[in-house]
Amino acid sequence: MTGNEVVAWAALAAGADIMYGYPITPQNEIMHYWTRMAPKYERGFLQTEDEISAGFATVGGVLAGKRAFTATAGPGNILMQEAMAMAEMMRLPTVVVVTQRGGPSTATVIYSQQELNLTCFGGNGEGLRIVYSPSSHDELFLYTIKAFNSAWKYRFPTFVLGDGYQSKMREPVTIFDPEARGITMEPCRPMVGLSGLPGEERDPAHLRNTYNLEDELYEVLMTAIKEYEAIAPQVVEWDTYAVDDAELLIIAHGVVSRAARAAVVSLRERGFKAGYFRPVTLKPFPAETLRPLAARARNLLVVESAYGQLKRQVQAGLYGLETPVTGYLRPGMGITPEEIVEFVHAKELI
Amino acid sequence: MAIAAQPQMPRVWRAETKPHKFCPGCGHGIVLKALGEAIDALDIQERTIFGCDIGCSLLSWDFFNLDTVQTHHGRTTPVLVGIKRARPELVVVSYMGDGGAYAIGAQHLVSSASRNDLVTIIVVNNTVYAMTGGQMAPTTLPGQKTETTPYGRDARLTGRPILGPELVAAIAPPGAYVARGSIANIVQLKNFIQKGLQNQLEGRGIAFIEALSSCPTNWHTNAAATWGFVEKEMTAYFPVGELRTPEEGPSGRFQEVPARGFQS
Amino acid sequence: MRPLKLKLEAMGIKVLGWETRQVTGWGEAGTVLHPAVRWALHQEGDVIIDAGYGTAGAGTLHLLEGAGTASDLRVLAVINTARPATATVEDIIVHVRSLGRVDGLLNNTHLGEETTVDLIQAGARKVTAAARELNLPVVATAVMFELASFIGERDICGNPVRAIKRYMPMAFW
Amino acid sequence: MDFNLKIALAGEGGQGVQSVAEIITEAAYQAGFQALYIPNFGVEQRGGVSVAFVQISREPVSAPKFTTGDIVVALSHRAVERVRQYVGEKTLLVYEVGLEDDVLQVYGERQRRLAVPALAIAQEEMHPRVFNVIILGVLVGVTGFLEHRDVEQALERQFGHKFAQDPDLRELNYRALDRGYEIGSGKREVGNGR
Repeated sequence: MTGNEVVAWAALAAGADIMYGYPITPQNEIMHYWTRMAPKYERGFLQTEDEISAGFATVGGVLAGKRAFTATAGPGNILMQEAMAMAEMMRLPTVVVVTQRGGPSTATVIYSQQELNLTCFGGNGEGLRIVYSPSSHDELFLYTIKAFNSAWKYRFPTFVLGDGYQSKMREPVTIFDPEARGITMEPCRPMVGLSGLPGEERDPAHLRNTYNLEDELYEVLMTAIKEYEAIAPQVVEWDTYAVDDAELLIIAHGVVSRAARAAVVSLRERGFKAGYFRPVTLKPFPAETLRPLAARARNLLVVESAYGQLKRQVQAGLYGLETPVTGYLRPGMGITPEEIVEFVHAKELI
Repeated sequence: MAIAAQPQMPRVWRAETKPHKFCPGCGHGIVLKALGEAIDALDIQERTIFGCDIGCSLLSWDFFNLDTVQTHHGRTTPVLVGIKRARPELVVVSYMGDGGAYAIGAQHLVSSASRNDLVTIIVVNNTVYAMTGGQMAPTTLPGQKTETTPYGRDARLTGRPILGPELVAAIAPPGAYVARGSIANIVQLKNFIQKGLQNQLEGRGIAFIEALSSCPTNWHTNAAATWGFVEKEMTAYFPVGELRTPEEGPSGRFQEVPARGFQS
Repeated sequence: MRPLKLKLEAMGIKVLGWETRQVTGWGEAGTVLHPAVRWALHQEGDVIIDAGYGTAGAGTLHLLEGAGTASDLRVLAVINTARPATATVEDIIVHVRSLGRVDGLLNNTHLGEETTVDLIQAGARKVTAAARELNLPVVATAVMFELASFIGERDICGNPVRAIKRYMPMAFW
Repeated sequence: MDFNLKIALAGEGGQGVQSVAEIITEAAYQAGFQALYIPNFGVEQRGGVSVAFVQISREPVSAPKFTTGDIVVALSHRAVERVRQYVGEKTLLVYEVGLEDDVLQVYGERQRRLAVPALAIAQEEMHPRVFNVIILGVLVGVTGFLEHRDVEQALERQFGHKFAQDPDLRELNYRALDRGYEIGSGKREVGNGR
């Protein structure tokens, strides 16, 4: 099936209660499949007037205690950030599936990895989010389910950062009932509409995102930041291949990591000591794991369909290390294994 | 001990956060009193969710013994629509100023009206952006001085005031309830709001109530001039009354059509 | 004034206004009025009203009960000729006329820490010239304590000097 | 065995290249291979040349697109030019025979190629609508790694609802598949996966 179909099935399997959405390519088929399935499984859907509304309605859905989600891309992701900033401030477990397309502006409806910055750090805040970057349909399924669990467990807005290729390509996928695999869905609890007469049997829930004093905001933020830092080791995920003796470490995320891995296989077949590292979570970023691997390598190559968005994260995470970092940076372009191998040789990285 | 007669607070008001922090002469307290009385009358405190916007309306974030969420500027209706769609048994009240309703959040109002969302929207119209210091609002009257129209609003350059209830009445499908009340008639205003809540309880459609209100702080008016502006100047432009009852169809062009689709 | 409220109160001045922490979302910027402000003119003792700037000018006083009838209320236009909008005699006249009721001018020409005696005196000349045209008195020239001794009791135009300590830098704006 | 077959198909909208890609991907998956198909979607899909990328492998497929195809199919004048970037030295270029001049002009005599008289067969022997199924048959024939049964099942999945309405259509499609298969199997040089 296509990746968009995978996401719809994953949301269904995760027990998502309601989706709010607004059409944008290449995300549309997530809504198409969801709206076909939703009535059969008693799930909700609302097509809103724009992504601002879709984002805020998702906020409303989680406030009401439901596993609510939305999906978007590109310019829609920009509009979505307003509501996600509110979710970040108020610790609301929203789930957003992003299918990256070319940018900036309308650009292409096809594909890119240019929404990394926006998804990890969008909004007027500190980027207290969880961002998963799957690379296959099996992972798209798994991490969409996981996104709901991480969101509700840790209470930070959670994103599945896919892309147009993953949305549109067809490849085999195994879908499953999470229970059957021993995955227990994190329970949801409402933040408004609680039982009991407010003011008499309990205090009313008075939820706000506005504060009066610098100090007051600082305290709220630092509490959230410390919690984020505390949970980061539990959340952070990565994938490696042939890293133990790697002289060249190729770093990529999402669909591009497939090409990076294939390039490493191809280089290894010809006797070159290449290895591969993939951050599965872009936020939090697995810098601690990457550091010793990078320190051992002679060269690092960051490969991405963007102009340095991942590379910047890598360099920030490895600050102080002397291993040179090169980028094969192709904003908005798909990347094949052959290109990477060719680049490695052309730049004499190995 | 002699106690001065205190006006009765609605039951749903939260005593711990009173007296409230609105300016002297502000209309918010009166609108929130009308809302409180309407909630009391319908006995829906336990299942009502109150949402407030940015602007002076946010000062009501801890006003009631109601589960409350303070949202972003113009975004209160989408949040509450999101809640309502997820939990239809709840009663949701979306409370905001004219800037949130008619400028930055206008698309949400238009779309909620078209969808006949089961939400009760209350818009406090005081003709200015008050929290930010008295700039021109979508409802500023032609000729009215504000901080961004220091020589008076020139309708040729900045348009005419938006008629919110008229807009909603024109486009909302049958089942909608639309009215404009005024703080100058709290009994009528409470009645309108109560009907608006009732409309949601009965699942008939959207309820939209605009309340003409006052902002002496930004109008720089004394009590007499404040009331004069609300009762004479504002009502001349914004007529008070019910614009739509649930039995009526939209005032704009509208034709009831059966569901239809493409021949397959 | 909100950031200064507690400090001024420690000096024995009663400040009618909210403290920042009391009002959600207003920060230093909101124009929320404390109910006591409405009755300010009914307080005992000297009452100083900072009406700020704005299109309403002295019209802001409408918010005070009794402003129209208080016999000892005086409205002073505080002029800093170092500000571009009131840098010339003509501009001062236009500005003061736009304010509505004004009973006198106060020369408050300064450039913060960089204020000089010459600057204050030049300001005094402009304000005095404007006052003559407006047929209003100049009630004083305000001089920070550090410079007051260089000017003496009267400025170059003969207006009385008021030595002042500047608190507003401690306010947010 | 190292087996990673890369096929790019290009044609005008309506020529059915995406259907061919989808069916062959589905058939390969049913036959136990890893398969990945991605259309060249986007603005181009309206009015532009429609391109489909298919990869079939024993191992999970890596990047969704590729630099050079093992087989590249061009079904229209514009497609001949459009697929140029995917055609390498060893690529087998499959094309409608009517495009012979275009192909020679762009790729020269030395390009490995297979001209298919699909248009004529469809129009004269069958029906214009099975044009793409003939091409599908050619691909199955030329690669030789798929059983007839797998392809027929995939055809059923794709067109079963139409076959149900008009049983003659099934027979027509199967004939088109066979006819293409004959042409393709005569040129079997690549993708001997089994």
